[in-house]
Amino acid sequence: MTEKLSNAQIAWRAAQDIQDDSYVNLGIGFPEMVAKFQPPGRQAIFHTENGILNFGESPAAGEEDWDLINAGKKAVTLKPGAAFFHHADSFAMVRGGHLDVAILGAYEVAENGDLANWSTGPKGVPAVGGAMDLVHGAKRVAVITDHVTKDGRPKLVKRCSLPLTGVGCVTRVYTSLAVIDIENGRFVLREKLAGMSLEQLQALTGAELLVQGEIRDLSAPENLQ
Amino acid sequence: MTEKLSNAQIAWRAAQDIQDDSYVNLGIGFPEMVAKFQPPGRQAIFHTENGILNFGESPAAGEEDWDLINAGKKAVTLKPGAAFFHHADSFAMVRGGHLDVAILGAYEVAENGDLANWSTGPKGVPAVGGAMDLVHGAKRVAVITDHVTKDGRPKLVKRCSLPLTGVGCVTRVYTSLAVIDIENGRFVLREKLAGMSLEQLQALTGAELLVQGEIRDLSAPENLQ
Amino acid sequence: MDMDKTVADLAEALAGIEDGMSLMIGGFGGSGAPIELIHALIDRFRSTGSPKNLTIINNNAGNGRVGIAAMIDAGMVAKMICSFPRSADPRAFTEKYLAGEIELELVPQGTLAERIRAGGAGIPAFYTPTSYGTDLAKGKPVGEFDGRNYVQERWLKADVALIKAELADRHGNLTYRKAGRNFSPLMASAATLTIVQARSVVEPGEIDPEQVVTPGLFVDRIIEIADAQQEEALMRAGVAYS
Amino acid sequence: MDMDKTVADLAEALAGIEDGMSLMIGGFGGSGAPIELIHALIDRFRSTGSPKNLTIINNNAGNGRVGIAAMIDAGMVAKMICSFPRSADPRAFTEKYLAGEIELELVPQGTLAERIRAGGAGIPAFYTPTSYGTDLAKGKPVGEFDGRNYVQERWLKADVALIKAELADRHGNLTYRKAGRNFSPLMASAATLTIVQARSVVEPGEIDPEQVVTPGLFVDRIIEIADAQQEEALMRAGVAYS
Repeated sequence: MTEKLSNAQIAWRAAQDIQDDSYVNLGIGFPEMVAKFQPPGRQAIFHTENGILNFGESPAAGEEDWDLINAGKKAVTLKPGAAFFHHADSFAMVRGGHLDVAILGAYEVAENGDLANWSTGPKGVPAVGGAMDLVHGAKRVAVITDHVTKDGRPKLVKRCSLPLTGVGCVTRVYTSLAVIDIENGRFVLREKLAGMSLEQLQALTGAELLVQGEIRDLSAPENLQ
Repeated sequence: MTEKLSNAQIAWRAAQDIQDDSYVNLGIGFPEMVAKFQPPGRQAIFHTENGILNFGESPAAGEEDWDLINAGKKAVTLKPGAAFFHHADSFAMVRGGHLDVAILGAYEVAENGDLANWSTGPKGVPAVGGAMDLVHGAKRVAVITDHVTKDGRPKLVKRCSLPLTGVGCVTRVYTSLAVIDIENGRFVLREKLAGMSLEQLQALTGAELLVQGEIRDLSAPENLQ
Repeated sequence: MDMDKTVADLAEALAGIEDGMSLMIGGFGGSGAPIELIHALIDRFRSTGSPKNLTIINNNAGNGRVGIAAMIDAGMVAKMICSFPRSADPRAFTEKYLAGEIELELVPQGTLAERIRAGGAGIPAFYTPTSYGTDLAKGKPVGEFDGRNYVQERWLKADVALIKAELADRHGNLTYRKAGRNFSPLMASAATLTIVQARSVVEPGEIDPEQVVTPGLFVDRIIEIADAQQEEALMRAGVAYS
Repeated sequence: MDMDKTVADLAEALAGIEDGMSLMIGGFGGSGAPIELIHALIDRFRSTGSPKNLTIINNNAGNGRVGIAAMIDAGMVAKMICSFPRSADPRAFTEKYLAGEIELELVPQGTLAERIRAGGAGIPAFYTPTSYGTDLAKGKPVGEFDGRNYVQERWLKADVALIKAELADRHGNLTYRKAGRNFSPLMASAATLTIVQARSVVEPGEIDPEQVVTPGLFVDRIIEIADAQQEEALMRAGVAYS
């Protein structure tokens, strides 16, 4: 039994919920990994803020075209049926509710659906990118994250203490320990690691976990790359 | 000497003020005639609301392509360097101040620059089209019109009595008798027919004509087609 | 499996259009008008009595006795939202309007385009100089910015968009033919269900990604109509779809 | 005579850019960054001391020691308006920012794009859900529409836009290369003076009217730069424009 899911396993779990023919935006960094784990037979079309729909994997080293990058400035390739468009059209897709799901990282997620993922406070250079746009508009906004911070504090909290990215925007959180929905301002536990008790999980969570019906086992394949 | 300018002559006179390399929108109907009288050596690029820049003359009868029309729904042709775009982009050009001049027809023009050219009152079916957009945005909004109505009443008035198209938007009026600028809420006479006295012109005008400096003779070639 | 938004026939393309819905219909005059989709919807109304009480959003209000004019003639339309309900032959709308049998919301053309664009782009309201100080601004909020006055306008969305495209790939990426583009890319983005008739349906990858005008995520259903009719030509030929 | 917006050299292309002006610079990271225009402007600053105290509008705030980063290093930039002033090598901006020598207006990326589009489209203000309830909405008017809260944002215009295009015809009709398009069509519409470097300048008519991305009326000057440098490649090669 795993003590906790790896990042790859969290990404894998999130990928299982992306339906066939979905339009998806993956936040830069960790969420980009979700694209690798689309279930066989399903096709999602990925959107990137800088104006591409239906981009694919990274090219081989040395094959990069630096006019063909994603929002994280990484070189990508195109799949058949891709389209280019300018930034206003790109965010019309985001803000206008045309994406089925956006999957983002988080510093904190609150039980009321508030998300903090752009700023750790007043120090340093602030940078927001497209995060504040993505949390509004996508039909479903999900977060993937470690369940706790590196120093063990809960990332799922009653109210965010860090600067907000968006208010009441997150509907599902995939963590290293659990899958949790946000409904009516509460965390509702859907899945947890089989080897972990509800009490153990609650102790690592900053707000009450509601139990409604069955709690399924959270599992993911080992040795994901 | 002409008693008054014909429509073709009014259009010709207006065309003389369109500078080389201008971007121009001509209202549907009478103003479309202005395009025929561009001075030799000058090139204006014509914009039509339904998404064409740099369209040209009508095709020969039988050669019409009904996907290639202007805002008046007349078949047009393309010149080299034309572009198609959608309606929001087309009116971004209009509203955003990217046209050098718009030339429109009028029911009434007031000395404060108000224009009435879309509705003759509450009877019948109202229709506005792009007129209310065109009067805002173009760097210069000019009107071409007979100086008086068919029954002899002034079309240049103190205040419009018909429903307005736009407030304070017109800066120059080319009529069958005169060329008049609108400056600081007043009609300023620039040109008039040589055979007409100031008093005669004033009697046909619904607000005071200011005289500042020279009044040139208004003339246009005979036999314009 | 690979995404495929094509449908088998016009009936399947139009499934789910119900009484009382709002329909954006692409086209400016006859340029870009999806005649086959419109006429198939009229066929459905004639055989089933539905859909009726429709709100139609288009720049115009029909011409002659075909297309939107034929919908009005058939009695399917409760309200028109348009900028210019006149045409070479505007009888269908004019008769119903003067008889008080059809409602009209008159919107300046650029404001109509921008409201639809705003609907697609998630912008609930914006300010425009257009119509300030006129009868068409009555009752609307105004705002002053940098010393100039503007009218606040709201987004416009619809239940359905009917669109005519030139090429469509199976993912729904579209190109248009000449000035037939007009309102269609905006409408495709502002409707819950976007239905496209395309002259030719091609494989994904056959449209250069740089030449896509409407990206596929705005499109729900595609039907190939290779030899589409042209409204203007029908009107000039005196055709009545009745 | 036939319209011709091409200019003879970079100096002529950049004429009239003065101290204190606002410059929109196309590009997202290195994709679409007009490096030759930027570097020529740096050359002018080095030889004449002008232009300085510039406000630069771009998604980012430079990378490495080339392009916008080199402008910042040179001391030409008083303020950045951007969404993401971080990059693989953000030293140029970071050092000046932490030293209090450069101002930052941080704008969410979609709001930045929409504000620029609004500037070009004559829309002085609009409402967006983006940033509602966050620190970036502080001090901005809010509005409620259909029960949801939105932030009012203002248009963004600039004195000058520097744009990198793929093809340009002499009238200024443009295409872009792949994702190099990004903010450039918006910026071209929102600046008083739009200056374009194009890989290739062609005759009017050589770009299919249906494939024009930026129509020529948004463009003022064009210069052909056949072998343009790529910011990302320069940065990775460790090039410093100094």
